[in-house]
Formats: sequence, structure tokens, C-alpha cells
Amino acid sequence: MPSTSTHSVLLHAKDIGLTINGQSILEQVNLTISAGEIVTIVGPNGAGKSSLIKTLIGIQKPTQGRIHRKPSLTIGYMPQKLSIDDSLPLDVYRLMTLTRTASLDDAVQALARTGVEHLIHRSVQNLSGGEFQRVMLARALLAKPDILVLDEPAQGVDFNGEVELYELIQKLRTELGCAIVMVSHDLHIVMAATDQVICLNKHICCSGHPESVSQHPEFTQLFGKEFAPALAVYTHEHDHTHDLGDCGGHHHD
Amino acid sequence: MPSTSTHSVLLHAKDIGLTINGQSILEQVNLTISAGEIVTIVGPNGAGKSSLIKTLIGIQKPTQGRIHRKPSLTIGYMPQKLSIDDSLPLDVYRLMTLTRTASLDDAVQALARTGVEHLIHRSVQNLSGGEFQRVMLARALLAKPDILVLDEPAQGVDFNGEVELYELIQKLRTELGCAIVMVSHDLHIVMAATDQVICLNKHICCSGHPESVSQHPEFTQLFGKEFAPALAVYTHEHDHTHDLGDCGGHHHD
Amino acid sequence: ESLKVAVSISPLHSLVSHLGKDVFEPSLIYSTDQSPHSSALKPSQLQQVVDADVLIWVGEDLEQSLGRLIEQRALKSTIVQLFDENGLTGYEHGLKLLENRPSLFPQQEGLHDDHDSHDEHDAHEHGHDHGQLDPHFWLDPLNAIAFSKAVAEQLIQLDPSHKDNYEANLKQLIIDLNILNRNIHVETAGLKTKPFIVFHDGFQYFEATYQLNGIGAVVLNPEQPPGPKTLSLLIDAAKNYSVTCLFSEPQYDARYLNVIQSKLPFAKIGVIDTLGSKLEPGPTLYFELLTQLSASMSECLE
Amino acid sequence: MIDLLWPALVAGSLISLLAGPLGSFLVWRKMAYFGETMAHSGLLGITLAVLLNWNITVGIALITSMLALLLFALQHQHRIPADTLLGIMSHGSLALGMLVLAFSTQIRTDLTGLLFGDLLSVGSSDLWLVAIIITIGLPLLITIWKPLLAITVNEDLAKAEGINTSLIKVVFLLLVALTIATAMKIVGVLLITALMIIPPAAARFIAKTPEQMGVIATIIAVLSVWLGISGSWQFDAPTGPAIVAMAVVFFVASVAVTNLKQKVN
Amino acid sequence: MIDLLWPALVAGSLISLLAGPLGSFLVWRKMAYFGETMAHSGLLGITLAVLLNWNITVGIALITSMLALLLFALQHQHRIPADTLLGIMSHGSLALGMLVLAFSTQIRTDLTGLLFGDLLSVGSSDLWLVAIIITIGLPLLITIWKPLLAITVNEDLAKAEGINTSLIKVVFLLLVALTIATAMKIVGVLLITALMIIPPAAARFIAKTPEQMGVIATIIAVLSVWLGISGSWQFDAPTGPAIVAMAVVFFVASVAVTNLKQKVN
Ligand SMILES: Nc1ncnc2c1ncn2[C@@H]1O[C@H](COP(=O)(O)OP(=O)(O)OP(=O)(O)O)[C@@H](O)[C@H]1O
Ligand SMILES: Nc1ncnc2c1ncn2[C@@H]1O[C@H](COP(=O)(O)OP(=O)(O)OP(=O)(O)O)[C@@H](O)[C@H]1O
Ligand SMILES: [Mg+2]
Ligand SMILES: [Mg+2]
Ligand SMILES: [Zn+2]
Repeated sequence: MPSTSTHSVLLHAKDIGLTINGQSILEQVNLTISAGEIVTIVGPNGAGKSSLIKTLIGIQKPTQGRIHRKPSLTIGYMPQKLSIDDSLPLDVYRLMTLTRTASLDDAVQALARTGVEHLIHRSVQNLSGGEFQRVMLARALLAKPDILVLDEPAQGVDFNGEVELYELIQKLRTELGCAIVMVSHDLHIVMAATDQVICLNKHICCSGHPESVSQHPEFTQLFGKEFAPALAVYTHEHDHTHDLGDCGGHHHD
Repeated sequence: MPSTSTHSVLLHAKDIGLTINGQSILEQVNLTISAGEIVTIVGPNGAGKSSLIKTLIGIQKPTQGRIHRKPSLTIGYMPQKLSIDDSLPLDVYRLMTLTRTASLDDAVQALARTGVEHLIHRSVQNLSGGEFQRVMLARALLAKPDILVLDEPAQGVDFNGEVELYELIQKLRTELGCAIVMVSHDLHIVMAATDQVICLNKHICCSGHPESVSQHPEFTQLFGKEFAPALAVYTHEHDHTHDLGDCGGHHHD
Repeated sequence: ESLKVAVSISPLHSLVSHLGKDVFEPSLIYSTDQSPHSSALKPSQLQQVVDADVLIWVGEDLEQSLGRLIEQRALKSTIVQLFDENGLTGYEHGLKLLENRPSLFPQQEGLHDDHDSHDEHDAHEHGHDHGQLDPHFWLDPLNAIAFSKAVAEQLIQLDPSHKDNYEANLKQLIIDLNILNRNIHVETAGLKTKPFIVFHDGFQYFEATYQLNGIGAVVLNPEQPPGPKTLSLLIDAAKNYSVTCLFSEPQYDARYLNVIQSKLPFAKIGVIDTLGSKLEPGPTLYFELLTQLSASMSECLE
Repeated sequence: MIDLLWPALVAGSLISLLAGPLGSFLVWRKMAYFGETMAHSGLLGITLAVLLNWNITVGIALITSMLALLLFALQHQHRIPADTLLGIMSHGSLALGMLVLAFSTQIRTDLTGLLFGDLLSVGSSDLWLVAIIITIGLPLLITIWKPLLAITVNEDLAKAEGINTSLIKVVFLLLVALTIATAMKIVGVLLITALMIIPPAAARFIAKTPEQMGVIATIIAVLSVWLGISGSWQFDAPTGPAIVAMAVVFFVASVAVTNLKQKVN
Repeated sequence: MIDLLWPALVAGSLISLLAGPLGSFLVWRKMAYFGETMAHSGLLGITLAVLLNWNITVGIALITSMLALLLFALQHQHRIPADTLLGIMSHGSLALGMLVLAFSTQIRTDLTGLLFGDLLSVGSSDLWLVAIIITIGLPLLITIWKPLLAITVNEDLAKAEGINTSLIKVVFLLLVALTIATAMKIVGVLLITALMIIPPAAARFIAKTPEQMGVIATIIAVLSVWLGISGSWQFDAPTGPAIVAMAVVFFVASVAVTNLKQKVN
């Protein structure tokens, strides 16, 4: 069983399944997120990570299963892909205060944490890819939500920025006490800064503490042995059997 | 001077400058790209990498300087950001053959090289972030252009995919003999698979072979000493002097 | 078999019905509630037009969809059109045509007020543009007689075997029209000095025949709103002449008239229906139409 | 002069207050042709009202609200863009209206009246109506401004961060529908839609934030109304077209100045 | 019956051949209201033609082409969306047309005729004109199809990969403008724009590629014409509205079936 901490449970997903146009995208996903926890979802492209996140925060309705959210849970979300139409004059400050209010000072401070405080009055449509990503991250921080949900936050962020970003996420948890759910492909860094890793490939292949997960055969099948230092093997509880080729491919049934 | 190989010169940029709305984005960029060469542009977010690429291939007009392209040069381009409207029914095969014709077999083969041949008949709007990136890459390969221009090709691609991708790029150069210009933040991998590194921060801070560049003080200033193994120092020829803080900051003048 | 005659609008259809009594019954193309200006044709209307031996209409200024059809299709029918944009087409028989007027009508002698005498001059200056003849000619019973004569002549030419019927019908119709004319003269005799304003100038033939005293129209073309100065001049003139009656038309919004009315404490708004939209098509329609017109005028003006 | 023109000035200025900010959303949400659609559906509304013996205003309000809800439902799928949806609804309801009309004698409609209805003919009861729309509509719009803007930027983001997107969208659509349905009876569709989209478009080149765009659009709309009405008095031109032409002048000036600035830099 | 209706059937079917694929681009490029804009500018064209003693068709063609070029120029900036630009041009030219008209009395324009023009009154010279448009327009459209599609997906990409984006876009805009300008004289704007946007919208739910969408849209358009004309004959209803209503039926069916399928899955 995933180690549910003693903290209060913010969100609990039970037997989630998602099928779009007859195509199964998620199957039998069970998940619990508690306050102050950093959960990282890893998995190959097309594994359903973004879909899972959207289902958890209520953008996408699951076709099976149920999701319990703590009443009046506030969510900060940073989508994987976002494009803002040119017809809308929108500067960075206004984007950051879109759904919540914040003073200019607070906004600058949040931007400073992601290294882009000089962009505060720039038009969002003119930002470079990495600048936009940093702004969106600062925006998510600013809201001080109960859960911060980040879909590939480091995508397009430069080398230094990426390192700083994961340090920042660590810090945030202690400062704000919020839970952080993120998707990332950067296994090096993820492994170092995560409480719970969920390895997804349509269903949850394995989950648990980073050290244990990295030893799991399905994990090494997906990501190679490079990330298998040495520690206890965590066994997940599926009611079906796995052969080795199972989770590595794209078609798991 | 950048080492121009004995191969034929495909593209030559002379004293390129770009100013948009009074804001200087590129300054005094000189650049030569020869056939069969892999050129990687690195630099912090907002350094002007994407702008430089767009200027080189003629999407953006430079406000200063001139660009010479070999007559009838064919270009394969993979932009950093691309969103396709939902009103257009477009499957992967059709996207790949948008500007050039290719048989279904060839398209499948190209997709197979980026590991997503099973997506050939999927609608592009439903692809996951990484799947789309892989498809766009396969699309760029399929065209067999003289220059392949890739703006952060590995963005959103999963861990295994990223490793394979850089191997693929190496292979392509020898197979197709085309030049490859790419932007990347993944310094580890870039360093291993590049002929010429251009370190950009509005202007070219330093450029040359990876080993030499990684020793350059401005490079270490930008990216930390981690990437400075040991080799000759390449000195670039600016007509202005640098102090140490120069290239690391966002405002260089 | 008898002659197939199709007539575009109901007042003309009524006159032709008289002429065809005992010989043929003309068909009506635009039903009374269909605006000849903007309605698209239905298949049955197309059939009617294509089948007709004789097609009688006013012209493309009025029946626009019919105009397109006549222009496009090679029709077998004889087309009776009394005038086009260049003037009379040779059927005249005494048809009197009027030019479209500016918003503030040039006044008849004697009713003139000095300050707007330039209007008359204007009307002459624009007198020879295209499309400047007012097509609502049938509102003058004498024009109705001219029209009937022209149609009868055509009918006799096309269907000589019924010459006697046509001549007799025409004779009777002329008598009836003259009686109608006289009656309306009597009814409107007391209205001659009473000034009024109409919504759009679709009605000057009636006005001219009975020497009524319309002083202006809010719009010249119902699709074209007036300028504020025009409106203000109309209001001034209305005050000047102590207008007590404003006429709206059932198919158009009376909103401008309401504005003018708000500046004229004693003015009423009456309704005139120049197309007879509520009347049953047939021989009697024309007579009902004009009677109704004069009745609504005297009701409002008295 | 003022005597004749002041109702027009007041009504035009009041309507501009709502047209500026509401129109900005129409521009952002690619619904510039909402007004046109409402006008065309108005024909159907009138026809039905006459057939079923309703009050005509009720008929129009009902049909336009239904169309707004239909638009909401159809926008859930993302494959047909907003302007095409509006086009389908506009042409569809116009065609339906004409068909119903063809089978029901004795209904006369003044479509051109709906299209070109005129500020000059505004009376005091119209002024009251406009005042009522403004006092209800403006606070309502201000209330939904922030969440609606978030939805406009990105619907997923807004939903994730706790906004009831469906509710806000429905309120917005109904607000626009009813505003246009009422205003078009008074000033005509040409003027109300032009006031809703041209000033925001002109403001786009100047504004740095959505709020600025709303405010600048309102200012341009009010100026267009005043200058347009003065011009129309000066040259005895129809008022509505004069105001629209004035707004176009502002738009052209805005484009020209922006282009010139870029050239200079 | 056929004897009476065949010109309408032929003209409608021929126009559908071009309306399907051309309309698909209008939907993709968010220009559903291009036809409406052309119709409104038509008024200005007619007015100017009468004033300057030109042939009316020349006047319309000139103004619509100029508007198409203006649209091209204005689309270079990306801050005003296509539908708003069309709205501005449409209302602007209509207002201008009305102003010019106001100062030149005695010009009669038939705006409603342009809007509701009549398929039933199509004659042989019209058929020739339609045939000419098709024989020029269809091959031209097929020639620019591929590059235009690439531009529609992403203009930067198309440009980088060697497409002369400006040329293709101008050709496309002129082609649509001239097609609509001619067709609207013959069948009316209501019908031509409805045939251009409703069938592609219906086809969107079925098609997997752009080419399929163009072809399916054409089929739906032709079916709408045939069924609409038969229905109009059956019930003696106005033809244009009957065809539009038929196309709407196809659209509704397409939406319904798609939704049902998703529910079942
Ligand atoms: N149209 C524009 N108007 C104004 N500024 C712009 C425009 N486009 C880009 N910029 C600015 O130019 C700078 C360079 O942008 P560019 O996209 O080239 O950066 P980049 O090196 O690709 O960054 P990243 O690594 O984040 O992708 C950025 O600061 C960006 O904000
Ligand atoms: N609306 C949709 N209709 C059909 N298939 C979809 C839809 N959305 C996503 N998919 C498919 O579902 C799968 C999971 O997508 P998702 O975006 O969740 O993947 P992901 O794990 O986030 O991948 P990546 O690492 O590339 O971002 C993909 O194969 C994708 O093609
Ligand atoms: Mg994803
Ligand atoms: Mg970039
Ligand atoms: Zn498993």
C-alpha cells in the first residue's frame, strides 16, 4: 500500500479509469495525496500522466471510479501546454493575478524565486518558452494553494533554472506546507526531491519512495538500470500478473 | 573565428541584429553553417535562441545585418511551440506530409525512428505533449532537408526517448548528410553529440568545439563549473571587453 | 382554353380581374402579405410566372425578385410593363408619372411658405437621374384607368376572340373607377388644407390627385435612415404648418413618427396601408384599398 | 438641435458603457458576430411571437436566450470554432424564420428596422430601458469580469483553480444576448454590434491589460457616439452610420499610429 | 417539375462544388463571416458604381477585392482576430455605403436582394457565369490547397519550409471574394455563406483529414441543395431558406450522432 502519512488526506482517487473514444487511457488508478507531500508521476510519453493530473483536479471527468477531494481544497495548476491568444492584452502581473488577488510586491517576489522578476510588466505573448514556463511556475506559487499541481514544470527551462526549480519545490513544501504533485521526465533530479514516486503506464506500475521504486523491475524496464542504486524492493498490489515486457511497451492490457 | 569546415557553406549570417519594439533581442551575431555539421545553440532562457533560429531560416526579418542562404536550400523546421486548432481534422500522417509528399511506409519508418509508429493515424490534437514532440521530429526527418532546424527537440520527451533522440541525430548526419541546427538545454547530452556549440546570450558569448567552449569563462559563468572537464580555452572575438558578470545576467549591453 | 394572366401585386391584380371577367381569372404572384421588395420566390410563384401567357408587373424598382427572374429566364409570356427607369414604354394611355420627392415636399402654390421654396428647385435638379420615377402609380384612379386601357389593349391583341368581353369589361371598369374617384374627391374635399407627414413617400399619387397637403416624408427609402437635420426640418415645418397627423405604414416601425409626435403635442398617428395587406385579393380589392385610404386619412385628419 | 439630439447622446453614451467591456469579451472570445446572429434570430422570434400571440419583445428575448444557451452547449465540443457556430445559428434561424413566415400569412416583419434601427428615434421609454439594462448589466459584468477573464485565458486553468466555468459562461452569454436583444430594438443591430467590436479592436493596440482595454474601448465608444452625432448633425447624415464611421476612424488611427511607431523603432 | 427547377439544381450543385472545399478553409481560418462582409461591402460597391457610372458588377468586384486585400494586410498583425477584422470591415463598409447613399438621393439599392437573392430565378446566363467560376476556381483552389493548408496549420512552419505564404494567402482571399461576389448576385448571400460554412461544420465530425472534410462537405452541400429544392417544391416554400434548413439538419444530425457515439463508448 502507498504509505499514507499522518498528515491530512487532501485528495483520494479510487479505481479511476478513463476511456476516450473507445481508447483506454487510464485503468484502475488508486492514489492518495496528503498535505505536505511531494508526489512525482513518472512514465513514458503517452502513459497518461497529464490525463491523470487533469482527472485528479477535476478538469476531466473519469469514466470509472471516484475522486474525493477535501472540501474547499484550493489548487494551483500549471498545465503542460498553454497558449494565450494574441487578442488579449495580458502582462505577466495580470496573468499571475488571474484567479486570485496579489499585490505587485508579492508577484515580484514570486517571480524572483523563479528568476524572472524583470518580466513583471512584459506581455505574456512575447515571452520565450522558458520565460513563460518560469512565469507560470511563479504564478502557481503565488496562489499559496493547498495542492500545487505541476505538469512538467521544468520543460523548456534552462539548465541552471532546472536545478534551482527543484530546490525551490523542496523549499516550498516546508515553507507553505502545501502538497506538490508533479510530472517530470528528469529522473536524476526527481529521485532526489520526492516523497512518493508514481510510475505510470496507463495503470500504476509501481509506487512508493524513490529508492524502493527505482529498484522495481517494472521501473528498470521502463527507464533502464541506471536508476537502480540499491535498496528495498517495493511490490505493488495488482490483482493481475506481470511478465517483464508488460509495463515497458505502449500497449498494456 | 568559428571553424568553417571544408564542406560547402549552407548558410551564413553576418552581423545579425534584431530589435523588436525598441527591445534589443539579438546583437552582432555572426554564424556559418556548413553541410553535415551539427550546431547546437545553448544559452539561458530569453537569450534569443529561438529568435536567432527564426531569423536564420527567414521567418523573422533581422533589423540589422544580412543572411546568405545557399540557393534553393531546403529546410526542415521543428518550432519550440506549436498548437493546432481543433477545427482542423488532421492525423499524424497528414501532418507529416503537409509541405512535402511521402509514402505511408516512409512516414511509418520515420515515426519508428522516434518510437511512435503506432500513432500514424491518430488525430494530432489528441497527442500527449511528448508524443507530439516525437511526431514533429519524425516529420522533420521525413523531409530529408539540407538543414534540419530543431528548437528544443527533446522538450517533453521522456527519459529514454531523449537519449535515443540524440543518438538518432548523430546517425542522421551521417545517413542524410544534412546539417543540423538545434537548441537544447541538456548540456550533458549536447556536449557529447555536437560539432559546434554556440553559447548565446543576446550576442554570441563563445562558440567552437564543445570541449573548448566548456572551458570558456563565460560558459562556466552561465552554466556552472560542472561542465568544464579540461581542455583548450577558446577565445571569441568581440570588440568589447567582458567582465565576469557580463554574460550571466539578463541585461547585456 | 383561356388566357393565363399573372399579375404581380394585388391592386393591379384587382384591376385585371375586372378586365378578365367571364374570360379568365388572373393569378396573383405576390400575396398581400409578401413584400414585393424583398421576398424570395417560391416554386409555385415560379411556376405561375413560367406558365403565364401574359405577365403584368410594375418594374424592378418595385418587384425585385420578379425583376431578377424576368431578366434571367427566357419567358414565353408577353410582359406588360408600363414604364421602366427610362420613362414610359409606349403603353401610356394618359398615365401620369411623378418623380420621387425630397424629404421636405415641394409645396403646391398657395400653400408655400417662403423659406422652403428651394426644395422645388432641388427636385428639378435631380429630375433626370435613374430610378427616379415613383412606382406606386396605381394610387391615382386616373392612372388605374390608363393602366386598364393599356392592359385591355394587350389582351385584345393576344386574345382577339374575346375582344367584346374585354371592351365591355374595360368600359364598366372605367365607369366604376370614375365613380370611385368622385367619391374620394368628395370625402377628401375637406382635407385639402390639412397638412400631414408620412413615413415614406409611397403615396404621392393619391396625394396629388386629391390635392392633399403632405408636407414631408421621414425617409425616402425605407432602408435608409434620415439625418438629424432632415428630422429637425420636418419638425420645424410640422410646427410651422401645425401638422396634426402623422401617417405610419403597417410594415414599418413608427419610431421616427413617435419622435416627431413627441414634439407636436396635438398630433395623432394614423395608419395608411398602400398595399392593402389586410384585404382579400380579387376584383373588389382595388376599390376597398382606395376607400380605406381615404377613410383612414379623413379619420386622422379630421 | 440639442433638444432633438440629447436622447440620442444619452442613450448612445449609456450603451457605450456596456458595449466597451462586453464587446472586449466578444473580441477575445471570437464572438464578434454575436450581434448579427441575435438580429437574424430576432426575425424568428418576431415570427413565433406573432404566431403564438406573445408580446414581440418576449418572443425576441426568448429566442435569443435560447440561442445563447444553444451556443453554450455547442461550445463544449471544441471542433467547431465560435464564429462558425454563430454563423450556423445565424443563418439557420434566419432561414427558419423565413420558412415560418412563408407559411403564416399576415405577419409582416421589419428586418431592416432591426438592422438599422436608429438612435435618433430614441424616446424616453427607450432611455428608461437603456438605463435599466445598464444598471443591471454593468454590475453583473463587473461581478463576473475576473472569473470570465480567467476562463477566456484558459478554461482548464480556471476550472482547476476553482471557478464554476459553466455558470459564468452561461451568465455571460445571457447577458450579451439580452443586452443586444434590447439594444437592437432601440439603436439597431448595426450600431450596437459596431460599438461592441470596433472600439475594443482600436483599444487593443493601446491597452496593456484586459481592464485597460475595456476602459479605453468604452472611452472610444463614447467619443464615437458624440463625434458621430455631431458630424451627423453637421452634414445631415444618418446618425448610426456616422457613429460607426467615427469608430472606424479611431480604429484606423490606432492601427496607423502603432505601425508608424514600429517603423520608427 | 424538373424542367422548372433544373437551372436551380444545376447552379446549386455547381456552387456546392466550390463551396465545400472553400468553405472548409473559411471555417479553419475563422472567417465564417467573410460572405456577410462581402455582402455588406457590396452595398458600397453598388453605390460607388452608380455614382461613378461604372458597371455594377465591376463596382462590387472592385470593392470586394479591395476588402480582401485590406484583410490580408490587417491579418499581418495578430492582435485582432479574423472574425473581429471581418466585423469591422463589414460594419465599416456598410456604414460608409449608407453615408454615401444618404448624400446621393435617387440611388436605389437592393440590399435585401443581395441577402436573399433567389436560386429559382437563375437563368442560363447565370449558369454560364457559375460554370466559369467553377472552371477557374476549382483548379485554382486545388493548386493552392496544399500550401494553403500548411499555412493554416502553422504559418511559420510553412514559411520555413519554403512556401510563399503571402502569395498563397492573397490568391485565396481573392478567390473567396470573387466567388462570393459572383455567387451572391445569383443565389444571394444567405445561401452562399450558409453553403460555405454549414456543410464543412457538419463534415468536421466525420472527417479524419482536411481533404476528407472538403469532400464530405461538398457531398453534404450537394445533398442539401437537392433535398432542399425538392422540399421547397413539395411544400411550396422559398428555396434558399429550405436549402439552408436542410444543411442545418445535416449539421444537427452530425452533432447528435457524434454525441451519441461518445455516450455509448
Ligand atoms: N515578439 C516579441 N516582442 C517582444 N519581445 C520578444 C518577442 N519575441 C521574443 N521576445 C523576447 O526576446 C527574448 C528572446 O526570446 P527567445 O524566444 O528567442 O528566447 P530563447 O532563447 O528561445 O528562450 P527559451 O530558452 O526560453 O526558449 C525574450 O526575452 C523574449 O521575451
Ligand atoms: N482527447 C483525447 N482523445 C483521444 N486520446 C487522447 C486524448 N487525450 C489524450 N489522449 C491519449 O491518451 C494518452 C495519454 O495522454 P497524456 O497526455 O495523459 O500522456 P502523458 O503521460 O502526459 O504524456 P507526455 O509525457 O507525452 O506528456 C496518449 O496516448 C494520448 O494520445
Ligand atoms: Mg503530459
Ligand atoms: Mg526558445
Ligand atoms: Zn502493472
